[in-house]
Amino acid sequence: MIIDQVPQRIVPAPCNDEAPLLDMRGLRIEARSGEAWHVIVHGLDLTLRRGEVLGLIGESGAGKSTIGLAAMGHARPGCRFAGGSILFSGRDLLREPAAGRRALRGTRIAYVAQSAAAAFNPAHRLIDQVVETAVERGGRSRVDAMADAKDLFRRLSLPEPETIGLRYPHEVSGGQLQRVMTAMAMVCRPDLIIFDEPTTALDVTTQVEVLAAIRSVVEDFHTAALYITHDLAVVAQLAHRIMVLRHGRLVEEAPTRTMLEAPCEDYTRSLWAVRTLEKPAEPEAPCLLQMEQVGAAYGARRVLDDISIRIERGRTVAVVGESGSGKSTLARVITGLLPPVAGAIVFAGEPLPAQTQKRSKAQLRRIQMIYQSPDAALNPRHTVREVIGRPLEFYGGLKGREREVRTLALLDMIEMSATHLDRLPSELSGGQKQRICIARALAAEPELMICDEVTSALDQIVQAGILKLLRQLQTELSLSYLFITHDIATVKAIADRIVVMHRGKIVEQGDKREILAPPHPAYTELLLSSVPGLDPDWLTRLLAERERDGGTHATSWPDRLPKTGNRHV
Amino acid sequence: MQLWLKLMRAPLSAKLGMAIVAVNVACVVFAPWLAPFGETEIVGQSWVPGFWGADVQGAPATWLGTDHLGRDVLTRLIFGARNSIVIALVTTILSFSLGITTGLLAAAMRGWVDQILSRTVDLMMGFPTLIFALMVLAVIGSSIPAVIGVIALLDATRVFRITRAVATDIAAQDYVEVARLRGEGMGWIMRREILPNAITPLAAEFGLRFCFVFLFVATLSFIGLGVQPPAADWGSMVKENSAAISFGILMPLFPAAAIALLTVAINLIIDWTGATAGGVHDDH
Amino acid sequence: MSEDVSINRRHAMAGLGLLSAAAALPSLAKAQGPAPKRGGAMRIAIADFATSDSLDPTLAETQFSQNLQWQLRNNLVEVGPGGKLIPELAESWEGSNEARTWVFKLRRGVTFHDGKPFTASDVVHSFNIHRKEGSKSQTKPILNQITSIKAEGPHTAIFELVDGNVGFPALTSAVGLYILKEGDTDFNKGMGTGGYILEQFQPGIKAVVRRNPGYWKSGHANFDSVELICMKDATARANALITGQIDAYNAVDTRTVNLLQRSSAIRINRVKSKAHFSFPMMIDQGPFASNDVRLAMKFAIDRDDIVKRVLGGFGAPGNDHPLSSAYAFYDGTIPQRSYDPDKARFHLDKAGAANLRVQLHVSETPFTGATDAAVLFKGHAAKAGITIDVVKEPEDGYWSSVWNKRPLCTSRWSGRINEDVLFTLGYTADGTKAGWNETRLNDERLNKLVAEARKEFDEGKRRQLYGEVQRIVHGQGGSNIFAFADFLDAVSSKVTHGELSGDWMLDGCRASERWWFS
Amino acid sequence: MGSVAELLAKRLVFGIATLWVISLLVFSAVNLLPGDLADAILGQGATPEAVAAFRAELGLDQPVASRYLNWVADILHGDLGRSLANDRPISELVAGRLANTVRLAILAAFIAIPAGVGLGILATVYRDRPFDRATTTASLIAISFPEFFTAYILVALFSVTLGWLPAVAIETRGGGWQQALREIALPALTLALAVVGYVLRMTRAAIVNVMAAPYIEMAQLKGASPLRIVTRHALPNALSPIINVVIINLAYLVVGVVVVEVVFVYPGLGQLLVDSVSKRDIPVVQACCIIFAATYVLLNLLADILSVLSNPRLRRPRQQV
Repeated sequence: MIIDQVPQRIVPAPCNDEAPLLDMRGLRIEARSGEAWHVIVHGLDLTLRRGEVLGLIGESGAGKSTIGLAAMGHARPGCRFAGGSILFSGRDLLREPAAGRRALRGTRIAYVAQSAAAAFNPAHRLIDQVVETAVERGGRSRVDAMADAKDLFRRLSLPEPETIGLRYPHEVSGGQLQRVMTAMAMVCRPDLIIFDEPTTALDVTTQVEVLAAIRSVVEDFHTAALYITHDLAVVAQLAHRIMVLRHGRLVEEAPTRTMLEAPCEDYTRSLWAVRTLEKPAEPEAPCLLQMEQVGAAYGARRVLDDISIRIERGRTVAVVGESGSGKSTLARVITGLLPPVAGAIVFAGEPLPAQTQKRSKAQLRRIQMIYQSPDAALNPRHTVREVIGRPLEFYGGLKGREREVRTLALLDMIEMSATHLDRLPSELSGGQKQRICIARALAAEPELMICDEVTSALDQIVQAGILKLLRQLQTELSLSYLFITHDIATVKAIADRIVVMHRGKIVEQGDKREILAPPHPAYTELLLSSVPGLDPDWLTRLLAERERDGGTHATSWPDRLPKTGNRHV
Repeated sequence: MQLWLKLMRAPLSAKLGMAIVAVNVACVVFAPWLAPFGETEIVGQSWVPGFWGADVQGAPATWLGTDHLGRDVLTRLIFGARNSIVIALVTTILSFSLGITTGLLAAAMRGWVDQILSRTVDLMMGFPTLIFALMVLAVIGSSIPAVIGVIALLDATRVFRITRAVATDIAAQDYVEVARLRGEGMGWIMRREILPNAITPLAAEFGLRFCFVFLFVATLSFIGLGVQPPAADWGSMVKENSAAISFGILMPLFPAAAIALLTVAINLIIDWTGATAGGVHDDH
Repeated sequence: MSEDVSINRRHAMAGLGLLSAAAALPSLAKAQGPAPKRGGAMRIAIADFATSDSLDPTLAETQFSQNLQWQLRNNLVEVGPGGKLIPELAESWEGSNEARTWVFKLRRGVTFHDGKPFTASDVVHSFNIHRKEGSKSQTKPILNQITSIKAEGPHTAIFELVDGNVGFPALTSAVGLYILKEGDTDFNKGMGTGGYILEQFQPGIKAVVRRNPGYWKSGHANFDSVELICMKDATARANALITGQIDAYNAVDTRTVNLLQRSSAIRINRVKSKAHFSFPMMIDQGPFASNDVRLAMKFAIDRDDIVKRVLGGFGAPGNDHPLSSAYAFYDGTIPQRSYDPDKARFHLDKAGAANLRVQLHVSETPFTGATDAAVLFKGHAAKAGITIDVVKEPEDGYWSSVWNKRPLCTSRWSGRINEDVLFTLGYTADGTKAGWNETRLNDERLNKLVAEARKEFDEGKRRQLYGEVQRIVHGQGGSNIFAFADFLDAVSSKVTHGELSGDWMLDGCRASERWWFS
Repeated sequence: MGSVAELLAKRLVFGIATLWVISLLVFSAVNLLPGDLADAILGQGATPEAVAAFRAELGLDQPVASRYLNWVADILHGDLGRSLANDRPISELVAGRLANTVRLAILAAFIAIPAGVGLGILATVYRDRPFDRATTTASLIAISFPEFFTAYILVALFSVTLGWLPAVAIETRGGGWQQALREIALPALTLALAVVGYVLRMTRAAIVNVMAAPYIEMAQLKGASPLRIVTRHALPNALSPIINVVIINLAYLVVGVVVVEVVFVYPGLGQLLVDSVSKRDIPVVQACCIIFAATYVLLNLLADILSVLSNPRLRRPRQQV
């Protein structure tokens, strides 16, 4: 156990007297789009002292990752440094020759990437990658470095610390990989570690473990860190100080507690916009879709078991669960892409044919689906006009002028305009793309919309917009939603009923208020308690609580569920 | 206009490539007007040097000298561009039509259609290309349409594999699932959903396959199955005159250089369009 | 040569008239030099070969196997330079009974490679291989005239013929009629009486032979060893000779002849041949039934143009009959037919066949450049108002499915041993039966003339008879014979030889036996 | 390793099926060609009588199906049969030539593959620098020269002008292996030049493809040198396509060298096959085609196995704990 008897976290104040470890002055970075270069970081100043953890927070496009990489003197292909200085313990990385910069990397400045699964080389064993820098460039013996790595594995509470390094990346779960990567960063005892969204790709239950592990080693070794994230609640658990960035500019900078308790800027507040939404309770309504003891399988592997769900007209059922819980499979079963092996689905009083091909055009029209990633769900070669126009033509037989009028009406409904008609998806923002997906679904005049993680790829403020839009459409058109998500905040904002799923089974289901209020079954409890709170002491308190409740389950849940994070579908 | 701007901003290498291709296209279109002599006109002794040996007595005024029958090499090159490029182009278009259609079908239908098509292609690829061509041409006779047909068929197997690989990835995209869920037919899915997104890597492949076809036609000419005399094509020009190389005569280098230049030019353009990563150019 | 051999001169001379035959062109041929020298390893590259080559004498032969056969084996009679008959395993011969009975006296003291003495029963055996029932031999048709072969003692063989044939001794010099050892069935062992013994034979790759130390011909088979190497590519052959990897090769690419001649280390042997190229018309088919149409076609071709452009000038224009000046009874008095579109038009109009349109079937199988020749012909004929559609046929299977089947196609004839064989096969009713008469010519007078000449011992009368035959073919035949090709061999200047024989390339396929290193 | 064995078994079964179908196809194709062996060998002198006699001797008068079945029966007894054309055992005809073909392929591969992969790696290390541009352009030129022309140029240069190497590979007797190597040098070099360009370009493309992966950026951020990034971090993940292109080129070196064989008078299988097709010598054609197809099938199998072995994900599929 790494979290010992510290009930209340004591933040050690970084010493102010010594020279800053990292000092960026007027940093300007440009990126190329087509033939032109435009500025993406506008003269940023940033100071980091030894042992200090600085949180960088902002939405996508804020330039936070670019700044993180700049701290290592690295610019991604298509980016370039255009001005300013980056002093790392007195050396200006921008004026240092390539070999000099390289000498610092890995040894004195280390990097922990967002997706450990992608950032580990699939061709080599973990231990070889962990000790590579120490052995090749740190001048340490392999035996020594390996012993150290194993010690770090132990400190980071990885299972089987002696042998886990012998595995290949694909043999280790996402949360564990993220900790191995932290060990890799640590092995040379760097002065500075850049954490670039290290927990974003993880399930909430796993995220807790990784956060705890990172915090413990950073504190143990008194390492300075830049912690980059879009989630304020997460960064609040680690950072001494937080900088809010937007469009490559500083919005606000303050010590963590100050930032949370009294943000100066409205923008900062909008970063937790979704948390403030809550759908009021609604009365019961007639049933639209009923699943009775449905089971599904990929080949011999059973992925859904005994699923009974009821969706009412004009209401929202939220399905929550971690990755691998079967919630997306549920959507495939309803749409007929994965015919069930057991049970029945009744839609509007009629049994629904199991396979998509067997369903009538009308049946297909009445159930529409919206996907997690609008990028993947929109054909990059089709304009908005084609995307929305096709279902109008296909189902409604609308042509020419009629179709145009209806398309414009739909665009208006999703708060977009005629100017977008001839754009390709690549010319739209993420939120706009998701709205187009919604419009395409609406064009079919459906009764049930299946929303598969529709907001999880979006920034908070955009999420809030989409959720509001969906709620509004529901009231106007009396739509039913099956809302699949892993995010409890979203659930609160949109759901009437909640279904909690785990390993292909329903753990618990019921009215939203009922489910969100204790007592919960153990799994629901774990899921709900792992959602970070907007409170710097949340993690400390949670760990202490779990410790008190008999201990081991806090850290061992993810290890007992090795499949999380690695979906084999 | 946008296209023009894009072309103007292309790197030097791509511009060079486009210039060479433009010259070749001009030769194809305007051969009779560009060529100083007739295609089969004999203008002098065989293998008379061109501009580098203008002082040789009795040499006709030719830029690149004469070939083994005393025909003007420049003229033959210009007319040869016609035969070589048109044959290669028609063949490539044919092989792509066939390969793309079957490849898309395999990717979109999956299941047994995919199995049958893929296994057939595997089978065809297990057979040495040149030998296959030789046998088929022996059966049906070596006319230009036959050569085009045979090469197109052989090449279509390669196009099939690439199309299938690219299209299988695309067919797994959500937007294709959206179309399936909407109830769209297979034709629409292949044509409107998958094809437009597969076209970039396939276009890159088109350039490369065009070059390979070009070389293959030249090789067939070498064996005596390609373009028949007295029509000019670059492959046969190299072949007919290659004996002269051993005697230090440079003439066969010109058609060979023409082949190389066009190949390099096309690849420079492909490199620029940046789609090179799409292809699995797995053979010759 | 062969000064130790006595010939029954009367019959040899009278029977065949040896005055002309293949003549080496003086400008290129090497004059006869000093006596042959022994030694050295000879390497000859040969263009015409097949992986199916074998030493089975009944199978059709490529130049490669023919050269190899004559390294290993002898005939009864050999054709020397100038078409002269030279006694080989037969010391002399005599015809009697109106040339129906032929007695061959065989050479004594000749042994096979394994030491077994050569006797008359070997001769009987060797001929019967071709004659036997169900034989696939191509020589069978010309041996059908034999009614019996008898051995009279070990050194006399007697042939009885159906009908008189003064040219019979010459026939025994034919390709395929090698003398094998009696009882020898594994032909590929190469057993024979020849100047070399087989060491290695890889069909389609090469053959290696070493000198037969006990060879009976003096001054022949001078090399210690000879390697025959298969080389299809003309450039490869030239390169190999230039770089000294070989000492001689056949079928020189006409394009590079002049370039090769620049080198002092290389000599080009140019020999007039008997081989002709033609576009045969079947006279019993369609428009070609009219002799005016045939004449129109013959006037509508520019022979000189084809000789120049297809043969690179290494050949001679043909005159619509199959004899070249390399044949003994070539009639030079027949006026050379030349390109005359107006005359062609005249004959067309006469036949009422203006705007004639015919299909010419062609492939490169008969000879390299056949397509070129056809395309040139098309151009020439267009000026006479004849439209020729050139139809490309596959090279494989050309002889079996196009030649002798299509009314107008492309053909090549290698030289034949004498006029009798040539005309009998190619132009008589018997030839039609044997499947060789490609024009279906069936002229009573011609049939009679050929039969008469066959029995005529008097040379002057034979010349007369064959002269008329040539005129008939020239005037009424369906053969549009436009060219005779020269044989072109390239040899290293280290190689010496006597007068060259012109019935085949490489000194009648006997270079290994006749040449030596200087 | 279970998956490897399973894959191997599956591919092997499919390979054998392929060979069988190819033998069937080849047999019917050759039978479809106009004319048969008797016509082809007898040529212009193929009188009906001679052809009929020859056919009977060869067994060509038997029905097609029974000839095929006889052939299959012989094969199952391990007997490749005899050449129809010259009655030599096919195993004897083929063995020497196969050895020649393989010898040439191996030498060419020894030159081309290390050179192609090595230069491809260097081109990625110096990506977009002059070295990269020079090698990629040179490789294009090498690819775009017809093989026979490369051959003639090499001969003109190394044999005719410089006199270093023999112009044709005619197995001069004596001289030992050095002489043998000298004779095979130019054909091998010609083939190598044809192949090296592909291998180089594919190696480069495969590595460049991998260079966009996050773990390459990670390696940069760990401070690895460019050479180490390419060789240690990128190359192992690009092995599968590289193995594929190498194997396909190996197959090409075995089955696609007819032209080089002709130009250098090199007695390999390709010429035998072409010649046998034109002579309609069906048993020999069958044998050659089966050898070629088997080469292709086996090499592909090898490529699959190597790809699996080079990829830990496939080599060690994740066990369900």
